[in-house]
Amino acid sequence: MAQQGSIITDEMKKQIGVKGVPTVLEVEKGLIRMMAEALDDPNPLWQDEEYAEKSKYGGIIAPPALLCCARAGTGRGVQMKSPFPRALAGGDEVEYLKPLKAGDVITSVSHIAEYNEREGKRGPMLFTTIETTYKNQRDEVVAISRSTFISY
Amino acid sequence: MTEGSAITDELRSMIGMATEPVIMEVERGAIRRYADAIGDPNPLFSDVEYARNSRYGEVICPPGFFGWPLKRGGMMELLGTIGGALFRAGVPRILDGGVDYEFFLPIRAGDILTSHGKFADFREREGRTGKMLFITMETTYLNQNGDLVAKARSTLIAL
Amino acid sequence: MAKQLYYEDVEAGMEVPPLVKKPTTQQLVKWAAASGDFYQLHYDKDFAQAQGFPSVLVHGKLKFGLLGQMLIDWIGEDGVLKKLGCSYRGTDFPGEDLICKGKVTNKYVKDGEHIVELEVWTENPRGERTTPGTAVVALPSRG
Amino acid sequence: MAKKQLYYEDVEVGTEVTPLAKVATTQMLVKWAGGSGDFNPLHFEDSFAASQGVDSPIVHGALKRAWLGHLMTDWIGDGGFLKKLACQYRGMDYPRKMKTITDPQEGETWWCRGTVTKKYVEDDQHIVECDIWVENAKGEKTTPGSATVVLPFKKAKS
Repeated sequence: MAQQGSIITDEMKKQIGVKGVPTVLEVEKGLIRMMAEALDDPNPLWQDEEYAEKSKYGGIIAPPALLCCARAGTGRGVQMKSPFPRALAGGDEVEYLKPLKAGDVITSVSHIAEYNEREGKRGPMLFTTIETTYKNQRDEVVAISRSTFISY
Repeated sequence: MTEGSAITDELRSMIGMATEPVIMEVERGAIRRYADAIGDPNPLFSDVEYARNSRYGEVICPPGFFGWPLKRGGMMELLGTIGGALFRAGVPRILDGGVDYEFFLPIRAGDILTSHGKFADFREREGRTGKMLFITMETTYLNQNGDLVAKARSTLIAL
Repeated sequence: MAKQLYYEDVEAGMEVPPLVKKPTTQQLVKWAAASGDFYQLHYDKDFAQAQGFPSVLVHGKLKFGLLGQMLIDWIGEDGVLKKLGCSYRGTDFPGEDLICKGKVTNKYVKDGEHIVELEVWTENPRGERTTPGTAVVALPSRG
Repeated sequence: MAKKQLYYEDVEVGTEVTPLAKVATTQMLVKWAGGSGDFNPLHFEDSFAASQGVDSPIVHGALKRAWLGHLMTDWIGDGGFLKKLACQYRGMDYPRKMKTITDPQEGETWWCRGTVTKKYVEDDQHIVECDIWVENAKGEKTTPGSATVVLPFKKAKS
């Protein structure tokens, strides 16, 4: 839909689907604890080893928020271009396919999935959607996230 | 003990009071975050490949980092117990006065440390703004082999 | 942990027990540390004011995380969170109540899984939905 | 990072430890909170800092101590060993505010410095002692301290 005056340039379109640099994250217990503390979430599955060992997971797992953040490499290395100076996080959507366990090593790769433009109250806005795939050390996809950034 | 001394009998009875042992796991990610926070790009702290080929064979901790405790507790908890006594002694505000570390062995990622802390000493001094109490705390760190890796003597100033 | 929720316990229109939070500036700093998002808008008041905000803002992804906490508390350990998505529509400030809410919109069995769909959102003290979204969970069945 | 090894023979009493420049920003303080686990709001919340009688959030003493650790480990190289590090928190320092997402505003730069005070051999170890400190832009030593290191010895190699 690149009509006359579209803010989505050919150069920007070329970036669709281009994979960013893979990011490796060791899912350590300390990081899980820090995240649980940041959420103020006392769920024993995040922190209590004895409890978690007896659960169906057989050990500590991570809260869902651990995927889909800068720490997990979401959006890393993607060439996001916009003609506008201001940017905001628009939203996130994550599909969870496997539990994320302490000790897992996650490799994430991001790419631009799509652009959308819209006329907002304060002028034109660009929506950029970045998709990130997270795989564990067994090459299983544990999650896929779609994050939208708004620039205006 | 002179009249009005900041070292009350209650405080005096706390000399030697020790923490429960605190277990600390030394994880690579925590070392990396710590080094990043100092702005120290030394590859011994962050580059696993580089560290493997160094004489340490594994990523090591920057001085003063001992990993993260598995459970809350330790010196912060011990300080909590002394808070009331300091208040009653008329010196409720606590400032960090400094620390003195001795290092005996490198701490590697994967180590499990146990720390033991205690109140070693209270000293009193008259400062510009009134009574000052110097609290010395001693902490020792042992690794999973039972070897002493480090000792810390920290000073808190209560006023 | 709370008791286990089953597919049969749930009907469309049912509400998820709300999770009431009041993030502090300290919690935002902890979130920055955990998530690796060190954008100054979330802890440097002068920076936030230069950007036209009255004070520092709660991270959008922290609100995402809190919606996740609400759902996981609700579905129990035998439930599975399959999908969570939300939009960051409004701003939330530390020191204010942030209420996570949810409502069941649909339930069905697909490929042997007992699926429940929900509408989820966070609400500020003015009753505004600042983070609307949707979620999909799978629950165990008594059947 | 290319690393050059420092040897015991390279050092004399009075030798300067290679200085290290540091800039504390509000962002570095938040990273430090996460790295160290010290989430005292004194270091990031204006109103809390004001209630504690300091004008605005202050740099963690422990961060300045860690800077001194960085100073020493850079100087002694991979072959050296830091045996002792001590410092006192004497003066308060205030971080630079941020101008953009990545750039701090203009302002203060801190220097970590040191000089060798003693060298000797003890139990076959080649030991060097130093006075070390963090200095603010006014030249005040807000965090004075000392360090003891073991350095490798060139002759031992041949």
